[in-house]
Amino acid sequence: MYNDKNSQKIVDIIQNWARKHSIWVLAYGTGCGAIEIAPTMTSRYDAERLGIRGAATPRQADVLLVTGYLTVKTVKRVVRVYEQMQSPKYIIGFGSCTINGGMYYDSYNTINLLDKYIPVDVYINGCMPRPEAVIQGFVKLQQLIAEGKANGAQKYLDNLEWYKANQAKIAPKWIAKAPDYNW
Amino acid sequence: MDMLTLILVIFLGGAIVTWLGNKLNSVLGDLLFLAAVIVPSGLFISGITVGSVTTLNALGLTLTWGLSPLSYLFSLVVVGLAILLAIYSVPFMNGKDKKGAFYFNFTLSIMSMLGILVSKDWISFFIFWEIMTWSSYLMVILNGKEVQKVGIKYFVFSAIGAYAMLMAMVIMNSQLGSFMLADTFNNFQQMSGTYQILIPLLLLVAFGVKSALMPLHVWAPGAYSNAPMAYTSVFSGALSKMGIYGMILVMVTMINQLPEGTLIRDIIAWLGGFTAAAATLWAITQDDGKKLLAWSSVGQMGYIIVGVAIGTPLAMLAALFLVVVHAMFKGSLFMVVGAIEKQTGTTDFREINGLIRKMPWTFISALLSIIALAGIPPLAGFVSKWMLYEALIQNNNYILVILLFFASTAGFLYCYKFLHGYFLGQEEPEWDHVKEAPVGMVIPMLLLALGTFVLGTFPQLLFNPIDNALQYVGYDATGGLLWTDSVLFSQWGNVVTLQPILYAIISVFVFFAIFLFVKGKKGKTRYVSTKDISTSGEIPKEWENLTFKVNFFQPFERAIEPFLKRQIDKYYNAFGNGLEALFEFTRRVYTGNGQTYAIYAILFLALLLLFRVNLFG
Amino acid sequence: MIAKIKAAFPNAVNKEYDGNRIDFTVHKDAVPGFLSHMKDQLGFRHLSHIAYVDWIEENEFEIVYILWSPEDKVKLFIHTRIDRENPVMENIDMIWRQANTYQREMKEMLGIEFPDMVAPDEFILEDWDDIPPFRRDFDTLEYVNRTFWHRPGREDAQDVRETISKRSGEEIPDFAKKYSR
Amino acid sequence: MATFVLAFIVGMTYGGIVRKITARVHNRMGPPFYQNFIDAFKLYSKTSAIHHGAMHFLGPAFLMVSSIVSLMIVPVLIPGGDSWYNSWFTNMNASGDLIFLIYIMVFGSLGLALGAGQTGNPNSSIGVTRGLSQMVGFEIPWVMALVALMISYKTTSIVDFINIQQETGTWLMFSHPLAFITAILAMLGMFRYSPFDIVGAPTELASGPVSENGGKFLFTMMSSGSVFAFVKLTLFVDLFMGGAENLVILVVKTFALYMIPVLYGIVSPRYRTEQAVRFFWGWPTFIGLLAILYAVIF
Repeated sequence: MYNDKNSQKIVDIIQNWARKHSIWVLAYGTGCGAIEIAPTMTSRYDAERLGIRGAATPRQADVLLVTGYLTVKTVKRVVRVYEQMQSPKYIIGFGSCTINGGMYYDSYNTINLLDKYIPVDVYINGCMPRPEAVIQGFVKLQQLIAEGKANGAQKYLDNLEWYKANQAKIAPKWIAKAPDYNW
Repeated sequence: MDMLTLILVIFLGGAIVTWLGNKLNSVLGDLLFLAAVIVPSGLFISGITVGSVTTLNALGLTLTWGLSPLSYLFSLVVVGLAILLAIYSVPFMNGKDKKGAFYFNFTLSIMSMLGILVSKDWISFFIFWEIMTWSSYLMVILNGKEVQKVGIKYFVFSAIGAYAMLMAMVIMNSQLGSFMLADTFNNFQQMSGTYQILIPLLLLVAFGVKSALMPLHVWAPGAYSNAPMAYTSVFSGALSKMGIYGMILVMVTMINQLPEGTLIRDIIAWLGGFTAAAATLWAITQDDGKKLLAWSSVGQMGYIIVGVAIGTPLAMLAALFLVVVHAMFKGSLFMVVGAIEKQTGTTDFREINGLIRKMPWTFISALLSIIALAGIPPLAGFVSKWMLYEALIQNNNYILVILLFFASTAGFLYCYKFLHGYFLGQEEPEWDHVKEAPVGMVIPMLLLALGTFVLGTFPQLLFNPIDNALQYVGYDATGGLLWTDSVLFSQWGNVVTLQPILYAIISVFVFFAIFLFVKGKKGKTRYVSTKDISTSGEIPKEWENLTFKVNFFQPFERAIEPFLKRQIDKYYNAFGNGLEALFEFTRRVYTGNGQTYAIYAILFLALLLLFRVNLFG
Repeated sequence: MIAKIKAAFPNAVNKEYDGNRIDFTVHKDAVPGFLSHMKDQLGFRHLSHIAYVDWIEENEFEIVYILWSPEDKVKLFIHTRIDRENPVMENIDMIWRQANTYQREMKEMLGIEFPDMVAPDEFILEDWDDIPPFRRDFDTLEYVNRTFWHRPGREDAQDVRETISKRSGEEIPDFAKKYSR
Repeated sequence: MATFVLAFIVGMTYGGIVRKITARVHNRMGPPFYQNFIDAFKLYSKTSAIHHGAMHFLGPAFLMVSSIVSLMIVPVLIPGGDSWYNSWFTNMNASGDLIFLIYIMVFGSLGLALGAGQTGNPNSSIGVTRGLSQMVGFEIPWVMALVALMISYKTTSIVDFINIQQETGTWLMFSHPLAFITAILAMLGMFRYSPFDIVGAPTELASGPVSENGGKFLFTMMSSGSVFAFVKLTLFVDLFMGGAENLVILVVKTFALYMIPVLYGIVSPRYRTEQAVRFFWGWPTFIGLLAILYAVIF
């Protein structure tokens, strides 16, 4: 009885409910968006009532907040941090810089499409979205988790070569040096 | 030729033959050395029965030897360590120079230790004591480093101890007319008042030097860390226990009869407590494994001395138990340091790290001995610590309990520093070549470590010999009163039952180990090397060593800064300079021309005449 | 102040601006001597910035050392010209330690070589395989289209320069025309 | 087994309530009180986990061992009390006493420290050294308070202390106020709330020793942490507030005690390590000495 279809479903529902209500955020402040996270966590908007709490290291985090424009150097570090997180993990892209490169779209070292390098679950528009928009993004993520559709980790694992090829396009030497990602 | 003399002669002969054998070729030397140590030890265990006395009158003196229950307990320690260390030192010493000298001194010191334990009269006691000092001195300066600073310091202090003992013996003989231990102890009262205080003090100085009591401990760290590691296990495991053996004899027989005996006892107890605390603080600041363990042995001796000085049955039980257990885990720890020195060539914490996966068995034995050293429940260290604290509280010297407690809590710091220093931290490519220590070294280590494990839950294996040793010395039986098999009582009736605790610990540990293991069974829990850590996305470069080693307890050291500045060495240096000034003055007295000597002679005669009246009047 | 500098370095050409700013053009080889003299004797203790300009038409790079003397409250601009084909300039980080950072940036961005400068491998650009990006003959847009992807649907975005010039009726300078879509 | 479940639930709810109180002090809503349970379950339901070797894998198991064994030793309810479920909670109470308890508590932190050391992460090693130094700090006043009690009542076993308080009717808190104050000051160091949270200082050390643990390891650590908190609180209640007849009284007393370090923690900034150690060797030790003197005289 244990591993037949619907009992597994029930377990998933409960697990997703728990994952929905307790999201530990690793804020990777790459750009101007990091300043928005402070008001969302503190008293005026208080993300903690939704169960959202900061996590100190990628090993303990569930969500990776990419909060701004990504240069070639920072994309390498973001990918590395993403790979260090534990498996049901999600990514939220902040602001227009992660969506289409924003005003730096034609700069020689700014990444235009984040989801070519890492699977992004939720984008929040705005040239640095206000805390309300950030909370809205979190709620959207919670809905995705509840419906079980937030499987960025699985997507990354399935077409790993494609992601690695894209990453190697902008950082050939670095990819050779990075430890392998096989889980 | 009685069994005892036979054993001692075999030791002596064995030592010389091994030294010669080593001159021919080293393998023969090893075999001879093993034979020279193991055969007599085996004979000793099987052949010798408690109480058999043999007399030997050589060069006009009657030397009587015999094994008392108390010395039987100590001989257990000496013989056990000797056998294990012999097995350990053969692989330890191959490839090193001066092997012959090492074997010679090793066997000699084992013989001398057994001799001390066996001797029933002060003459043989002193002879063996001197041989022990000599052999250990030669061992300390074996590798020739820092001979001046460490060797001489060790020898000067041992000489002070030896002369104090000699003086006490001569006075006793002149007063009581016999050299026999038993006689001196029994009719101790007949001596006049001042001698009754002088002799125990002199003997305590002699034994205090050997067991590194605080003011006399200066030689210990240098000597322990400078001798080759195989020998230091015996050095700190058994040799310093001879000082304790002597102290127990003096404490129990002489000081008990003294009216102000309790004052001396308290002073010694406080000295022991202070040694424990100060040595632990010094151990925390050390950066070299050998020095750290040397200071920690001085600290542990402090515990034993406190137990002996308190003198209640529970405290004596704790002290004797700790004597044996300390020999075990300290011997095993020094062997661990020896194995690491052999495999990596250095024992400095700052250089080595991440050996846990390369030397797993050494790590397990180090872990078990550290847990025993720190006195954490499932292992034997806890039993002695618990009894010691109960005895101290019931004997209502409370501030000493706090001091000892501080020492043992601070002990956790250097325990962790030792383990972290060698085994944990980043795994560096420069140490990839390190392999597990040879089998001959690992087995003795593990045996001693497992010994602490067994004694942790079934202490009665050791309590029986301790019990009849105490009865021999004059305490009433502590069997039913203070302990039954694996249950400890204190005078107030508080109980610690060791077996159920061990079973609870093991069962919970196994349950949670399985709990953690099962969850990751689907292959999702994987091993990740120490280079792949969450350093905010940066990949540490090869030459970047991220291990946290230097200034390991910097904040704690800053907290105890005022204490560390006052060093005992400064007082000794000042004392030394004072002596030199004195000698300078006396040198000028010998001016070298005849007239001054003539005047001295006349002056001396005048003095003699002056005093003749009342001195010999 | 100018007299004092003139006395020390007669062949330095001088241009006077408002009260507290002095400009000097010095030949490339005289720069280290000039700078150390300024710093030690004349009190220009502070190296505020090292600017660089790419004169592609005259096939030269221009490096401007900007010094500041706190006592006399005077800013000193020292201009030097170095050849563009194989740009080499003496390293001055022994005079001011922070010059090292500026020089490493110049090395990566303009490709100017500083022979004995201590510079670890990469500073700003990692894995960079194209010509130094701040040279004017480097076509940024073409590089971006080659290396990065664009989110579709951005083509109809109006070009900022054209809308402004239409609104204000001002003519776009020819060198900027190249960039309008 | 029942004690473990009770300790787990009470410990976790206390954690949730503390988060709510700290939130209210920052005048924000704060998570629901059962938030810790959700966090724990989410951590356990993580599908992938990493470890850096055997000791790191077993670190949380060591911690769990010491929290559960000390849970067994400390009598949760007054033995022989009238409530029907009293017999569930008296397991192994007779087989250990105070000194044993102090040492068994250290067993877990040593195991965790070894695991943290093996990860190779400098943050965790620094966190461990700070934790050990702080432990040496607060151990002294803590032992002084205990010794003061032991002297005056000539026993070291906790069950006897409860019986004494039952017979004499006065709580030890009032008959030995000095010892109680020292114990409270020492308790501040035990719970590692804000003035003494140098061990896992989130900003400096990225959560210190646990910085490399995630998923199920963190779950075990969180639960053993809450069980530890419960054990320490019940120990305090047994020693100073006369034990608890039934669960309700137990919860009330432990919660009152728990508020002291929490409220003190919320409003005070973090100490440096040597300041923390010096703090514990300053006033608390002095009051401890007075307590011992007081116990010796009366």
